Amino acid sequence: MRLIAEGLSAKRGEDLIFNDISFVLDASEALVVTGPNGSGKSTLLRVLAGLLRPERGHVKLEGGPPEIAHPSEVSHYLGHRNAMKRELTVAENLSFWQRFMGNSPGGAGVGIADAVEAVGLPDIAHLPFGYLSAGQQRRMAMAKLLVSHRPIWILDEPTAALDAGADRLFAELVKAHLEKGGIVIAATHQPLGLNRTRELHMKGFEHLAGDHWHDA
Amino acid sequence: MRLIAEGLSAKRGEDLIFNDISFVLDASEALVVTGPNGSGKSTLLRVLAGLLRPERGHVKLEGGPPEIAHPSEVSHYLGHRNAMKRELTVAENLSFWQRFMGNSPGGAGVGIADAVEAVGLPDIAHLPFGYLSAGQQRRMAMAKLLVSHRPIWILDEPTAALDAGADRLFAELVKAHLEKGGIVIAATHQPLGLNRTRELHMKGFEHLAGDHWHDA
Amino acid sequence: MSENSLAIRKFSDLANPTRFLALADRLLPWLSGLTALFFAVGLWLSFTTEGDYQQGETVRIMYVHVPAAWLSMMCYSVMALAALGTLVWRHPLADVSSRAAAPIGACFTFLALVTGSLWGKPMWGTWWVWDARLTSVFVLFLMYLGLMALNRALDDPARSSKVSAILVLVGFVNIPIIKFSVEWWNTLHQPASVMRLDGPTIDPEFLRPLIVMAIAFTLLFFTLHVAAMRNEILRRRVTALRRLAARSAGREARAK
Amino acid sequence: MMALFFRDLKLSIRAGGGAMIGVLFFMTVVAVIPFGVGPDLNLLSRIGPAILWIGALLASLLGLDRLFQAERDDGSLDLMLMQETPLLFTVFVKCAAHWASTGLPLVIASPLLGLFMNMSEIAIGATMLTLLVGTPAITFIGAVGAAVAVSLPRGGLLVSILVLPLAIPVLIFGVSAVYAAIEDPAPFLPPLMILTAITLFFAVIGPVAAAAALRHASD
Amino acid sequence: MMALFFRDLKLSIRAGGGAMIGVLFFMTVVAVIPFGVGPDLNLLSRIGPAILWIGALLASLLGLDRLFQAERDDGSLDLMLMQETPLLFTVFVKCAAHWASTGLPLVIASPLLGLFMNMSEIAIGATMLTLLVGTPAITFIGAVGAAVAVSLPRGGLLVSILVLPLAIPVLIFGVSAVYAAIEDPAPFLPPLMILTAITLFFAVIGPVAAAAALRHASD
Ligand code: HEM
Ligand SMILES: Nc1ncnc2c1ncn2[C@@H]1O[C@H](COP(=O)(O)OP(=O)(O)OP(=O)(O)O)[C@@H](O)[C@H]1O
Ligand SMILES: Nc1ncnc2c1ncn2[C@@H]1O[C@H](COP(=O)(O)OP(=O)(O)OP(=O)(O)O)[C@@H](O)[C@H]1O
Ligand SMILES: [Mg+2]
Ligand SMILES: [Mg+2]
Repeated sequence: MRLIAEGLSAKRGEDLIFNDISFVLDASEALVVTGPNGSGKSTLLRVLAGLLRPERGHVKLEGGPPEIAHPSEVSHYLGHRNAMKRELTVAENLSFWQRFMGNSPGGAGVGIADAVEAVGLPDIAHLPFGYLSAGQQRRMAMAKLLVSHRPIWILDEPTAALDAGADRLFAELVKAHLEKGGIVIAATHQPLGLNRTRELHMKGFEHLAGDHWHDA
Repeated sequence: MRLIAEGLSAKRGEDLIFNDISFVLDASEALVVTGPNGSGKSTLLRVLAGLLRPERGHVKLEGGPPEIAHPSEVSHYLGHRNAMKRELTVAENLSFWQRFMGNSPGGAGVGIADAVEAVGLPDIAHLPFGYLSAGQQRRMAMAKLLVSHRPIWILDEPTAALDAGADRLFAELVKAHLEKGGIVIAATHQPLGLNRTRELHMKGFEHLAGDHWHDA
Repeated sequence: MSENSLAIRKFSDLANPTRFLALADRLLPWLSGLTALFFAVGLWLSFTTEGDYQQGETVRIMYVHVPAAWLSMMCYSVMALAALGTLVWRHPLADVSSRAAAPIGACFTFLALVTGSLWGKPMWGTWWVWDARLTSVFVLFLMYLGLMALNRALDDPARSSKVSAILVLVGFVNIPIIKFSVEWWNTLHQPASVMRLDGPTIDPEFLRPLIVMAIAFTLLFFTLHVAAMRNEILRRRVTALRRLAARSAGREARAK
Repeated sequence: MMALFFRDLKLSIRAGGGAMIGVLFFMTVVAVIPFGVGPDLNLLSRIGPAILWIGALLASLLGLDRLFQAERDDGSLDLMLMQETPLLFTVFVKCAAHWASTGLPLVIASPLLGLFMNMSEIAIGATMLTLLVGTPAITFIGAVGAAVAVSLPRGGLLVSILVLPLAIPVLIFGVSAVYAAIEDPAPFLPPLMILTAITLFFAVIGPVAAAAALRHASD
Repeated sequence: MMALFFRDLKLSIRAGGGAMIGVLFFMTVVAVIPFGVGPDLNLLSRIGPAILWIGALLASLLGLDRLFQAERDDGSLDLMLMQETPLLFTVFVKCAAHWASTGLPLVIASPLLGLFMNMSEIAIGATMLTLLVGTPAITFIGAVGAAVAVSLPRGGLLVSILVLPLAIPVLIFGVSAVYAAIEDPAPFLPPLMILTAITLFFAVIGPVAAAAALRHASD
């Protein structure tokens, strides 16, 4: 399975954020996206996740399940926000996402208990999500990645608000996923503690004007 | 001016999060609070900011303006959330907080333009806050600290989502504030690049003490 | 490579609006001239033809009321078409067109409402009745205003265009309701007597000025619409330029 | 999909309490109108069905604007957009859950309120039936408005403005069906059928349009 | 403080049109009514005042529950709690801003709407006056509910039970005052006075209670 991005360029509002980005990721390869604030990392990830239509170029998956229309359908996306409800308990949140997302072909997610165990917070799955501390919330959002199987992980600053221990723990999770032949794309400001990863450094296009309301 | 915390302990829900924390901070001293996720850093800061009533102990300010009831009235609090409205432009947000907060005695905030300049984003103050990237938003939230004068800064993971350059920039801001005789209390997971700061390491109580239902 | 591909694309993109602007500049004088002409003839006709034996002079209201009413519906149809253009062909001008049309449509609808109720006083003895025809037109008016409000709320056109287009299409259900309300519910308002499958059933004495006025109103609509579209395009260019200026200014500031 | 349904129900019970608000507002409407029409009881019973319908229509607007905004604010919407299951279904299920938590209580409360307006048994029955058939349509129409306003700060009023005009046909046929049931000559079934047709129509159009709007609103 | 007022106004305007939206909303609500009760004009003119008041209640309910939740969600509430200026004022100003963006448009638009429902001049005048006096009360009551909603994460239900029952008396006095004005025998002033009293009462109690609730909310 290989993820191919060809000549991607994307707009935010009326400004072109980045232009003509291409890469190929094979199974068990990881891509780390770096760059200064506002350089377009999150934008790129949202394009890969199919949440933002690229101006030009396209993303496609080779050797994946045949019936999918867009790679995003076999991808996990962990954005700046955790996609968990404050009012529901952690367990309720996780089991909802597990049942709602289901598993992509070629794998199965682990149980809630194991997932919570894997992120090192076995004893507080019964608390409402809103009661958790920032880092605990982030960890639980990672548990979401485990409860349902997706070959591709798209992670936007996954280690924000995590302590040192959790950083290592997260690195382990990613390594395990890669060994199982998964693909990981992560935007980050801090080193993720992964070895042998490809890196994409966004310079930040300084918004060259790409909108059609200008005269030449 | 000196900030005094005596025998603070705080509860969240039913659990005692920390117990009997005391410290004294003189003018132009900085306290860095560290500890694993869920160890109670944010809770401590919220107690200092007067947003959470401590279970025992109290916080007081010596040599500050006489008329204030609680140190929080002369403090800035920068929490996990940025306290800016996505729909309003950055400039509107900042000028609102400037006029709403006013200045504490013994100082004056800088103008919007200068503040935005100081965090290195002079050219996008006219954009709606919601259009900014995560790091840009965090930087603008820091500009909020500058537009109105407060001698005490209480910062919860200020450098989350910031790139390397912004980290340095933030360290500069804090140093400048300290030189002006301010007090800074920051909870963080990454080194803030400040020299000669006091450090408070929270171990995290594991929720045993003070839980009435445990002793059989 | 990336640079010139970008350049090419930029050219092809801005081709539409720019060409449109040129076209508009050439078109507008003619359109406005024709409009003036038809209005002159139409008004002259409508005031020279003698009044109806039972309605008297008030029948002349019809020459304003009916075209305005028709235009109010046609304008929404134009917007619906533009919405299709936005969603299906992603044409940059389609959004401009539907945005520009909304206020004009609101004006025509308002005119139809006012003239209608002016006419209603002598005919039905009341300014306003809540019958199906009248109310459905009033709802159309509200929908125009609602769309204008929405367009103002979602200021960033890049994002709002598709969304409001969808709403325009959904709102289109109201047009047939207006058109056939007179058949479906028994109303005070008279049924269609001009736009019928089996030819008009109205005295040519009234038909002639009515037709002329209808053409005049249609021309007026297109004149206003083209002008409004031109203004909208110019407005967007100005905002784009202003944003660029701000950005580049900031960059220089950072450079030094 | 059922997971989504139950989760939304749970949320509406724990956080929103939207059901109660709706019902109470519904009652308020019914409680206030009599002051307008005065003591005249049979007039009251005559306009009763209309009042109930208007109350239901307005009540179901409450909380509608947050239908997708809440999802967007905490990032859940992103994940829903990414799934293989057509967004169409997701929207449909969310509408169903919303109706079950706000529309259904109205239907259940209507007989009681009908008694307040001293309506005849048959009128009450007819009203309840038409409400049961008709209110889903309002939710589906509302979903479009909610999706359009998903990126707005406080959609409340705007959503209602966009939704109400489209909901008028539902109101018309709902009320006329009830009156047809009361006044013998007019047949009850045809308007009820039309009402069902409208609901089915919007049950298709609504989710389609809402899904399209959500796709394009996401950025 | 004015800063807060204008900022909240700006926010409600960003949601589209601001006052225009408000007026538009009430026009829509009024336009819906005749489809229910039918075109009978003097019936309309009789229930007119009640309809306008219900519209006012609905409008305030639509945005009110988010009054403080929005502030809480983005952390602004924390900063407001920390300030030297009494929380009381902050709450009061927020209420004022909310009323200016929902209640005021109705008051301004009410004559127009009255004409649509062909109410008599005196009825229109009375309605306008009572609305002007009464609608602030609804906002203040709602503010308490909104504050409770923030303090109790699962308090949604409590809020609804809290707000509407308190609001109903306001509505009833408002409406009955209008009818007193129309039907000569009944005196107009007493109910109006009571209404004013209620408003003043809640203008004091509301912010106090809300501020208290918010203080406990912060955790
Ligand atoms: C505010 C009140 C009124 C409104 C909103 C209104 C609206 C309309 C509309 C939308 C049409 C176009 C119908 C179509 O194309 O099928 C129309 C046509 C017409 N209206 Fe009115 N109307 C109003 C009052 C009146 C009154 C009082 C009269 C005269 C008694 C009148 C006479 C006509 C006539 C003769 C037509 C042309 C019908 C045809 O030939 O198709 N209207 N009106
Ligand atoms: N609102 C709340 N209600 C109940 N318990 C809470 C609440 N917020 C936090 N807690 C609990 O209090 C403990 C401390 O939380 P706190 O946010 O202070 O940790 P922290 O040190 O800030 O962690 P992090 O580094 O992740 O921010 C956590 O175990 C959390 O479960
Ligand atoms: N919703 C939006 N509308 C318009 N412009 C946006 C929007 N979101 C982001 N932008 C702009 O796009 C640019 C890139 O944003 P993006 O979030 O991709 O940066 P980033 O690399 O993720 O930065 P960070 O490291 O701070 O997360 C920024 O300059 C920002 O101003
Ligand atoms: Mg980012
Ligand atoms: Mg914390």
